[in-house]
Amino acid sequence: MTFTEKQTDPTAPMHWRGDMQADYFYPNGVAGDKFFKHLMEKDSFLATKCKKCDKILFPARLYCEDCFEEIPDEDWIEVPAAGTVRLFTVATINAQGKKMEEPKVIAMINIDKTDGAMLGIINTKELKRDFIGVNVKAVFRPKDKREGTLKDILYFEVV
Amino acid sequence: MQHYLKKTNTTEEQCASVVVKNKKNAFANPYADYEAKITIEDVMCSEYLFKPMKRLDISSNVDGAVCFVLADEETARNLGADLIYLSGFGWSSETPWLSTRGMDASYATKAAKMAYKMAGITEPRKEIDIVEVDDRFSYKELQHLEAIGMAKPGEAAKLLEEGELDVKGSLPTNVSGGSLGVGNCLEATGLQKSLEIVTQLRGHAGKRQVPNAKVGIAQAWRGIPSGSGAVAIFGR
Amino acid sequence: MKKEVAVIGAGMTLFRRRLKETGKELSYLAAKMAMEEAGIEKSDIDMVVMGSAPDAFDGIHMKGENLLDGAAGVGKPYVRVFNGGGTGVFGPIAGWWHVASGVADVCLVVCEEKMGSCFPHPQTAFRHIWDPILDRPLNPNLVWLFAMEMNRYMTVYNIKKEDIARVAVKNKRNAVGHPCAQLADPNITIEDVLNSEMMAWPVQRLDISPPSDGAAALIFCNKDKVRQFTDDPISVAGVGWNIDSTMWTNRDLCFPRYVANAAKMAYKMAGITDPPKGIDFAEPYDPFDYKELHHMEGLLLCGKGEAPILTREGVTQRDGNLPICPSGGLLGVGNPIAATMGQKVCEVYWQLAGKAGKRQIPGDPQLGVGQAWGDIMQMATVMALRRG
Amino acid sequence: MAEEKKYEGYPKYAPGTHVSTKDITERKITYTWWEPEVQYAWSLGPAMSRFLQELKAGKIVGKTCNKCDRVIVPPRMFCEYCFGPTGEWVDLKDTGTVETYSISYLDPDARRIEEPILIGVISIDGASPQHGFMHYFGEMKPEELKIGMKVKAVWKPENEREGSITDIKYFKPLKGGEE
Repeated sequence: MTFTEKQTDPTAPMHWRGDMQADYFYPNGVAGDKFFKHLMEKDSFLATKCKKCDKILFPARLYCEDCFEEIPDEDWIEVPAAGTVRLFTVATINAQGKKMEEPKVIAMINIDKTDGAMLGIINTKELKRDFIGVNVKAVFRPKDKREGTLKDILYFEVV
Repeated sequence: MQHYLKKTNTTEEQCASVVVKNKKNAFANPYADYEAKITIEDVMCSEYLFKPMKRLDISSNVDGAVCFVLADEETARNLGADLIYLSGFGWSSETPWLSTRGMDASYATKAAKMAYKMAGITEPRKEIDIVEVDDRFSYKELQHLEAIGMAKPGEAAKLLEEGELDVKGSLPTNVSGGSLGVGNCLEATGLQKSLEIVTQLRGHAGKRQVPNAKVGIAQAWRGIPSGSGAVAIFGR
Repeated sequence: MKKEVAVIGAGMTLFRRRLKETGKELSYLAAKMAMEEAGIEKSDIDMVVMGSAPDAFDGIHMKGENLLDGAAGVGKPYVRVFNGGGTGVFGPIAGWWHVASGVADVCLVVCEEKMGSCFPHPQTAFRHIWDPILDRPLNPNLVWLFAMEMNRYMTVYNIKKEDIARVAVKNKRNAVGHPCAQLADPNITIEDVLNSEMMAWPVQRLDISPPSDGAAALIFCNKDKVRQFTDDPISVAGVGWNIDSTMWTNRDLCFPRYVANAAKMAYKMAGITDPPKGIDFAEPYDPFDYKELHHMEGLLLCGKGEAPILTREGVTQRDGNLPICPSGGLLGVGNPIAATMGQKVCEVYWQLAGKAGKRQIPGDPQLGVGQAWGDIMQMATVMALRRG
Repeated sequence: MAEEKKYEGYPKYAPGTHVSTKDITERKITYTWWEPEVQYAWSLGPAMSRFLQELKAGKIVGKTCNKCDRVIVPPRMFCEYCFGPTGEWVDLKDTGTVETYSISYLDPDARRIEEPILIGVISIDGASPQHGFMHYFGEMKPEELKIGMKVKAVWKPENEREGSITDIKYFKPLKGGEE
């Protein structure tokens, strides 16, 4: 079956425009709540140890995704808010696809003393540098301004 | 991309030649929307969006729909269909946590393993005549060829340079033009690739026909939020 | 060639307006409970199905992927299915076909929903279900749709509101025995329902199930291999699904013919020729009280317009001849869209296995039917389970 | 989870932690807030494009399916029942019958409103039975609205129409003898 009728009137409407309006509230979760409450007080991270898989999971979680065992309270550990760059990219466009005024260095950072990593922005002017293997540490908002979200980490800086 | 380039010693130029090949292949595909005659230099000179990824390493979006009708063998015969068998399929997902995920396309390896087992394929490189792998980004074509066992780790770029991935090569890959040439039809990509295999196996591919294609493999991928991949093997 | 399929475990979380757990964590809690009942570990699971309704509720694009680690999907063949409210039974149907086709021996099905994420109200997400060109410019609220269907049903079959309110009373009272229930009420009366706040005539506050967060899980197993888990298996007797035209203003809303089509498909597979006789109890989808009646008729458990009479005569009570929604349904336990698998299929399993505790139907039931319904009044999904 | 209360029967426990409005306003739990911004341009396709264009001209049009012998409104390019292409365009009347209705005290975000909205499905005269669309009712009291009553479209003035379903303001009762 094909549509034999074609629109030939150039003034006929082609599209209907609209948006999707809704705001979202995401509780950080049982593990996330503990992780972010810690972050509001301290300049370090929490991770969880899975004894069965012999792995330190970062960020901290309620369960191990590999063996599916629940993590008991005593296996929560504090780790430094620092790590090593595993991979990075220099982004020149933003989430909307628009050109950014200043390119940003976005890195996948292996967090020290864990088997996990996180994404972070590296605060730097050195856009041509190879950051792989470079040590970085997190820079936080002042403690009284923290809200318990990822935005409490302002950026990472080279140590 | 950075991980793949480092790990396999593949260069940005080699990724660029994937783009050149696929956009050229697309000239022979009437459904393709992004056919172009370009050079490696054109790709290398396009602006960096996310270093090392350049504008032309990324496939552009396209609208489209693909439809398949499946039937059991007897029904299909009665309908007088030109029989193409779905002889194996597989799919697999990795973790959605960026913090713990791997970067070696293990989703594709696992999916292919499941599909090969079902199809009874033990030596994919020898038994499969034509390949359509996901190429939404240029390096992905090379990475996926290796992940599904059609090339050894780090070997794909060499095969590409030797012309083996061309229509007339020993491992014709993304003859349709792939996502880089046809356009990235998002969730319809897997069917676009499957359609190309079926068209080729039926000998209906016209100017881009791969001679004597009897077994073909289609692979699709999605990277966010989890790395997930699916593989389908078709045979005459 | 088709394999027989059995259920070996089920689980569900608390259902509440808002839960602190993330969607992943809820999925984990439900999946873990089902795995505990079955006595299996993650490595015993071959494949995983996730059922979760449209992304707009959780507000996470491609949320099926986001949830997969909580559903034991890491490194496994994993697929998400959804058809709106129909997902609560469609998830299990997908689980069934993974095993029935022979590609998996053990398949875990997890269904999750977090409606508390959407602000100011889950209705805000629901407005995006309407056709953007024809309906959305009129600024519709989803309740309108059900109000209009309810009105049509009441008018065509001359049904009184109090006969519909009886369903809400029954289900909220049934839910008293359910540990996960959000709106159980042992003392609710018909007057309470009829006097509750008017939302969109004829729908009042207590005619509607509450939006909820929650998750549920089920584990299916190839029946040839079920003996290592149980000597008294519960098997899938039949499955059916059907969808009607999206153009809902082009059909009569008084009878859900798509439910009847889905039911006939499932009954044929199950060898049920005379529906009310071959079926001991049912869990029809009850997001609104009239929907239970509508769906009983669609499931061919009675004639058109007769469901309110059966309800009035007490036939559908837990100790009646044809218990309907013994779990407490969506009206009593809560309505986390896809996760209503907990009432619609997990409950049928627990009842047949004699494990329903305070909610147990007397008389050793042998066959039960779960049904869900979704999209714009067009999708029906049905699963029948039986002992043995 | 260990601290959960055990029940006889299944489910054996009910894991999950309820969050109250107070927990949120007093920030007893941490959470992340997100306001997505997305814009869409939905393709109309030939059938809906013409339908909207005709509404702008003050006319309701439908399309036939000759195989199923029906006159369809809203019009579409294919018949979803026989899956064949639809046939000729048909001018319909701007009158119809109330198929069903509701009186709504809720706005789209489920907030309460004082003046109820009268809403329903109208089968359009000239189309097959039960073929129509959703719209508002006006110039009547809520208690006057009945299933089966005849209604007529009230159009926006020509210069305010923009090719939208809202070019019809609402449907009003059709008085005897009126066309």
